[in-house]
Amino acid sequence: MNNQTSDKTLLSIEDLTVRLPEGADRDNAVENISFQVNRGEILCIVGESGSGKSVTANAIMGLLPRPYVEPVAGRIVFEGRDLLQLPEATLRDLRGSRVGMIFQEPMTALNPVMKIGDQINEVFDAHGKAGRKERKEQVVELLRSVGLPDPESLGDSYPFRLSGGQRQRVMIAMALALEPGVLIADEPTTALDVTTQAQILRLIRKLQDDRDMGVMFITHDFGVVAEVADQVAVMQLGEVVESGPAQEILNNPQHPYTQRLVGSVPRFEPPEARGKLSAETLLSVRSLDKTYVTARGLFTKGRTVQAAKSVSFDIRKGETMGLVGESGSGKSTVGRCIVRLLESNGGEIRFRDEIDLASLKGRGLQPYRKHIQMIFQDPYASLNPRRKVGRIIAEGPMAHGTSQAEAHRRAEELLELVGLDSAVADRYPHEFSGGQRQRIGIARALALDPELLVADEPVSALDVSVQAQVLDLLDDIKQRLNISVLFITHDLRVAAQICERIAVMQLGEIVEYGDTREVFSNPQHPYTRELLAAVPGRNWSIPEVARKAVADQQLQKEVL
Amino acid sequence: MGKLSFIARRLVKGVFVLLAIVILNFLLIRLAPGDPAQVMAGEAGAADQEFIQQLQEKFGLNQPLHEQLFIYLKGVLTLDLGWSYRQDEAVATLIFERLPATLLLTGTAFCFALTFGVLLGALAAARVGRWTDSLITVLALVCYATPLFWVALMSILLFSVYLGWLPGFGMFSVGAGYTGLEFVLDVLRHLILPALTLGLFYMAVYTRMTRASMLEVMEMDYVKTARAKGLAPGRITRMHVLRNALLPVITLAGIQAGQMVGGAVLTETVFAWPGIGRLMFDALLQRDYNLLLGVFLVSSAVVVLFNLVTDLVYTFVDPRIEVS
Amino acid sequence: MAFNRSLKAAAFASVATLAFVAGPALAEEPKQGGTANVVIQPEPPSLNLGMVQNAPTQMVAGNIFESLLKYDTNLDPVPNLATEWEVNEDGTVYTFHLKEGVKWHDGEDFTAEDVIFSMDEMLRETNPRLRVNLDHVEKMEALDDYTVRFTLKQPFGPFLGLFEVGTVPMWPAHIYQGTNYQETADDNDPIGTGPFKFEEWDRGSYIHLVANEDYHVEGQPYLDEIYWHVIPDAASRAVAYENGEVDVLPGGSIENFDVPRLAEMDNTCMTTKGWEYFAPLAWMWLNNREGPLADKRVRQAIMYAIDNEFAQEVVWNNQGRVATGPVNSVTRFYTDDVTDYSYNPDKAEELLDEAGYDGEEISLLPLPYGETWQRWAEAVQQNLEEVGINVDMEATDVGGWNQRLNEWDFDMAFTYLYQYGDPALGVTRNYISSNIEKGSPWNNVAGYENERVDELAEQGAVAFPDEKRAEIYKEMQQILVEDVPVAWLLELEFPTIYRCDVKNLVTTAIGVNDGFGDAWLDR
Amino acid sequence: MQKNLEFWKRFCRNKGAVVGLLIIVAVILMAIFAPLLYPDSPWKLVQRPFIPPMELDGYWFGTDTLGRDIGAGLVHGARVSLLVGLTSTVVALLIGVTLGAFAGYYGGLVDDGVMRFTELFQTVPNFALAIVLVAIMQPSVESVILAIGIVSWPPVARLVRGEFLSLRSREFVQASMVLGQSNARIILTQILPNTLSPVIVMTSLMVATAILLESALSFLGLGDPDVMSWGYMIGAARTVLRQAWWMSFFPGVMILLTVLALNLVGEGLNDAMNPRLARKSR
Repeated sequence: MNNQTSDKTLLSIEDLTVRLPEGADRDNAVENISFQVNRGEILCIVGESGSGKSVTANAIMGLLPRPYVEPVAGRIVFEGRDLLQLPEATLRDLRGSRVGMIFQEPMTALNPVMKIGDQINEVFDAHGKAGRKERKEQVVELLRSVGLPDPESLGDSYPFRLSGGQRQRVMIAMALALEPGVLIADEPTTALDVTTQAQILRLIRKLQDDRDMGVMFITHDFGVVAEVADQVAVMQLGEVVESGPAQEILNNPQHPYTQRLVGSVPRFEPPEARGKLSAETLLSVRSLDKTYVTARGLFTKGRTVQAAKSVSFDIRKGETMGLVGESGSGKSTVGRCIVRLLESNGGEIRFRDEIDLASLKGRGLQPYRKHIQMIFQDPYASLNPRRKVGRIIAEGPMAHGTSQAEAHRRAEELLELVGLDSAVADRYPHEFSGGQRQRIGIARALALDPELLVADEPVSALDVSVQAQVLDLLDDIKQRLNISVLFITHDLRVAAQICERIAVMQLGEIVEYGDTREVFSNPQHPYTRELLAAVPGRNWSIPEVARKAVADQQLQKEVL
Repeated sequence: MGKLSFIARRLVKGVFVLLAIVILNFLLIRLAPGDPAQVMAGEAGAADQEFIQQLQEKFGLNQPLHEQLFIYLKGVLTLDLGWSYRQDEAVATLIFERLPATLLLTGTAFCFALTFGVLLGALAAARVGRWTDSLITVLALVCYATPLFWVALMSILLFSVYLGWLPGFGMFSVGAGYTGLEFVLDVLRHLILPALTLGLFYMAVYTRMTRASMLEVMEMDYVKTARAKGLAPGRITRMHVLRNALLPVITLAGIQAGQMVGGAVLTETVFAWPGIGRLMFDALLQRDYNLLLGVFLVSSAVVVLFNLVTDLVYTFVDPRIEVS
Repeated sequence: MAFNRSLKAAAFASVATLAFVAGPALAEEPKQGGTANVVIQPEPPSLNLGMVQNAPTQMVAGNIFESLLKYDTNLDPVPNLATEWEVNEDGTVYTFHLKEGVKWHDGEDFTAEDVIFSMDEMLRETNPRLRVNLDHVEKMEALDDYTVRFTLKQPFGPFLGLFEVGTVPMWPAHIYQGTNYQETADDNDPIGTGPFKFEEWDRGSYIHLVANEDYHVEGQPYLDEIYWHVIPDAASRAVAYENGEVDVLPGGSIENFDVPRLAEMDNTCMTTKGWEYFAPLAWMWLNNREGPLADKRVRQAIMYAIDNEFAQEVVWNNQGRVATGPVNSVTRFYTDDVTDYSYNPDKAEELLDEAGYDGEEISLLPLPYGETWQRWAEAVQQNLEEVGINVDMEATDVGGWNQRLNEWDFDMAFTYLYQYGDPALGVTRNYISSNIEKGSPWNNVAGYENERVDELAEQGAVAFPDEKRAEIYKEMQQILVEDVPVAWLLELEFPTIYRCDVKNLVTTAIGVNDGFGDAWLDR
Repeated sequence: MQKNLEFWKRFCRNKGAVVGLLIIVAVILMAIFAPLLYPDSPWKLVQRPFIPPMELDGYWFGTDTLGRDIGAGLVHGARVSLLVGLTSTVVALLIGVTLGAFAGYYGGLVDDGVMRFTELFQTVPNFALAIVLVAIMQPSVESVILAIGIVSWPPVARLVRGEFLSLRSREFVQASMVLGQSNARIILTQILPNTLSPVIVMTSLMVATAILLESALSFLGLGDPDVMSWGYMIGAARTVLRQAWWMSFFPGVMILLTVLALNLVGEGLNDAMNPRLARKSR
């Protein structure tokens, strides 16, 4: 399509193939890929995990772990030179000065034992730019330009004093110190909260504009693409399946894979109300308090953090109640207090209007455990790697007195209920994909016939296409078994899709609480408004063609 | 302010740890068969019940155990480590006569081990997979797996007996009457073999640890950042990899430096080095309770002190550690 | 009529010549000056010879302190602080004439008052071994400043053998009399009359003695100073000698296996002399009280089963002699006219069968004094197991060993004891029933009881003259050897190794313990 | 099955580990077949003393001070060194895993108490403590094992505590809690099996250290006098080091090889059980 270079082109990847070591799941990390990054444009590389997008970025920067992972064909042309042919020393000169890069994990991307100013200074040092005095000013200027507070003294701080968003700003400042022509951003906002993400995205956009840079922006999130991209290249299993101007791809995707990806993005608008809500309250939380005491010892007094402040809400029978907030808002704490993984410090957790769970302990709690079950976030951490899947699901009933044979029989049933073959009961977790594991996690939670499921970010760790399937499953089960769900998430798109009502949490408190549609359409609290405004791509409506592609696929699967 | 109160808190904690150690050891040692009176009576070549009782009375061993403990603790709290029955000398005097020798030996061994361990480890990590790395790794493994006393004996045999290059025992040439610089050189000559022998094992430990730690740090995101910044490999190794890789090495070194002081028994025995490790061993065989307890207390105190120093060093090298 | 000292000397059984003792060195003129570097092992706890009697203390402090007499290698008394002595006819009154002009290291005169203080007051309290022997003395008196008279309750044969420096060291009355010397003597600054003065003690490293300029023997000492080096490891001690860092290795300071090698070195001499007074005898305590060892036949079987010649050749590298009974052959009144227990495993098995030994486990405690003793125990264990005795070796350290013996908690246990030249001083104490008492590893630990032996021991001590004693002790030895209260092993020798240019080092029956006054360096 | 195969593949990628494993297997075989190789007791006086190696048929390793066969000692010593090494490690594991599990699982004051206790043991110099313990209990195989076990558990406790702390907050453990499994069940069936990898790696290194400790104790004369161990052999040989180098040389080499091999295997296990390195190449 537009694979021709023009004089706007800064960086051009031509038929690049990167080989993987023997024993990997495929031969080449990327195969025959081509795309260009143009001056003044942001190119988004979109793909799910394992699509080879990071390898491409690292290949450009010469950061591949050679000789294990090695470019074997193609060219990477930058400012007229093929980077793959350059000697390491020359390449080093380009890195940091002509090509800058920022990474996904701002928490670990900065050297913890070095002052921020020094780390930025290193860039000048390495490329022999600017004198001592100028540098100092330049560092301050840079820190200011990425919108960091108190830039004069920040240079003397260590990274641990900064939040994730601030660190990412430092990374950007560092990458842009020598005004490179191209900035490569490898999922730079994935680890950030949604409001922070919005700020960073704005910042990158602005800097790119100001400096007329080319940006290669790697992401898995079409929302983000909609927010920043000028050009888009979609990658699947090491190949570029579709590329072109952002508006084209977003609104009229051609390739089935692109269609599927786009179609899997949850709609931002909450759906019309589905049926009537039961008025019966299953669980009511009243004035729940939870204070963490850290690092307490025999000789030291701990510090306290109040994670939940007088939290109150109800969950009705058969509803999905969303608990929404950014990291540190206390939403997980509340969830864990309800399943009694954490001991609350005050307040009531009244179940079926008959018993205060918060007052129960040890044996007294045991019979109530089974009524409230939990689904966890990380499909890789939530299953014991040393137990067979059947056993994992059967453990719950067995702990409540069911015989082993009966529990295993039930486990097989449940596996089928969550869309897996009952024969997999004899396998170990590591033989399953993330989505399958999450299904197993759901089966485990269902094994005790609970009345309430606490789902703590159950889809955040999944690729977007899998995410949609798991959400569907969850919704389906809820309807079929008429159970209630407390759905904890940071993702407002997901919340919009699945929750009948939501509660928005900030710093341990519920700031807004109500019907999902109402909260979305008419947010009362400023924080809620901020949160909604930060959702990437909120003004982009997902094209029908994509929706249809997903639905077709679903249908196909069911027919098969 | 923050640092001071931090030190104070750690010191108080250290004192509690030491007291617990003293009580534990006090009871432990009394479990051993025989007491100093019996040993001394035995050595006298002829002894009877009366003589033993006479000694036991003199040493206060006829009092109930809890009273002995109480008396001892009272002494310790006023920094009085008691009297060595057998050596007929204040325990503190005996220990502080010997402590400098041990500190010299272990200090030298430690510096040697740390310097070369880190250097070799860093070198191996920088050349990972190449023959330099293999050589260093094998060398470190062998040093790590060889019994210390065996190396000690072999080195005496080789360097002292056959080659005659270095003295094989003692801390200085007795009776040579060296003074000033000559004396210092003489001590240094005596120091080489024991310090090297003792240091070799620890060197191996630090080599392995530095290497492993560096390899781990090399995988860190911030090292990738540094490369993306276009820094030269040498600078990345020095400023980013080594500095972070040394943190666990410092922790380990801090623990071991303290432990070394009490743990140099073997080296001190083979090289006739007049330190407290040997003092302890002799005191144990002679059931010289107070002396033994004293050595334990002092060497444990050294450990506590080194741990404190390590923590302090840490607050300087690792800004993440908050002192307040 | 009083016996004078030459008469007395003749009364001793041995007839060895004095010339042999003095050796060829006498022919040369001693040279003045020089430093002797000597090994001391282990480090002595103290140099207060009056308070502490262990071996290393004796070895160092024997050159600082002195007693009234010395003994030549035939155990004949030689004048020292006493120039002459007389004994009355029935052997109950001993009169000593002290040397005049003897000075303590602090310059005070040595007088009879010091003798009385040392023997009547101080040593009675501090030396348990001497205390028993002094019970024979009815009174001690200073007749004048330089004459002391001892009146005995009855004759006590070995009395003249007591005045060895380790047993009866002279202590300065002017310093200690009237003080609580248990406390005041804590300072490790010993004041004696000996040829060397205490200079410095660097604990863990060395003890430094310097020549006493005012020593009472004309011209002596020849050496300027002595360094006693503390080297805790036996191999290191051998190396120190090889490297020339020390000149003298007193008996027992290196492992036996090193002895031949060092002895072959240039300018190296070796002597086994200098231990006659102590006459160490090694044996295995057999607990006579219970179990298989209560049966005399089992004990005899053990004697037959042990290959002492192997131990002498291999374990002790040809040092020492196979013991024939309770008395060391260099000790007075020794007889070899006793049952012969030469190595005979068949006989041992026969006796075990006869006794009906059923393989019951018998424990064995080695002496925790280093490698040689450990090897020896291992060899004996093999000997015993070969005739079918089920031996369980147990390990102890010095503290544990002492306690086990003090509490009689053992079946068989290695030991060795000094005999102090006379059965009444160093032999009978281990066999008489009145000496069965817990709390000492040096009394009748085996628990052997025999009325006749008790009787003979009592008679032997007080009989007079020596012919009568010899007869009594012969019968005693015969009974003991037949009964095997303990399993005698070897008469030990501890060779002193020294540079041949250290002259006149070993001239007395206690060797280097008081030898440095005479010694000189031919350099 | 497949998992095991993969494990071995990863293990075998480390050549040192394979060599180490071969040595260990050889030593173990030697220990097992000791009574067949040398039917006589290793204490038996079989020949004249001080026969150098390779001089007399049948006594390839020479004889010692008393005329005992060094070869017999080496083979029988393997049993003791391994026995002491393994059992003392088991003792250390029992103490360390129990304490570490409690501290890590229950956290809070339990954790604090246990860690202070552990600190006590880490503050007292290890080797000195081992010496004192053996002296108190009097030297025997049991006391040596116990003493080595007692001084070696703190690192295990710390490791297990760390693992428990992190595993405790892992979601599958939390899931078990929510399911209502008992604490004992969770500790034993959920967490403990998942701490095995690092513990196994540590175990191989601890056995090596225990063998070294045992030899050091024997060197100081604190070994069991009834059993033949390599440490004892060196201890007994050091006085005749110069007359009979072979007496300490061979057992020294055995210790060196065994300890080295255990360390190599430990590294191999580490590589095989923490396939992080393998993953990094992706």
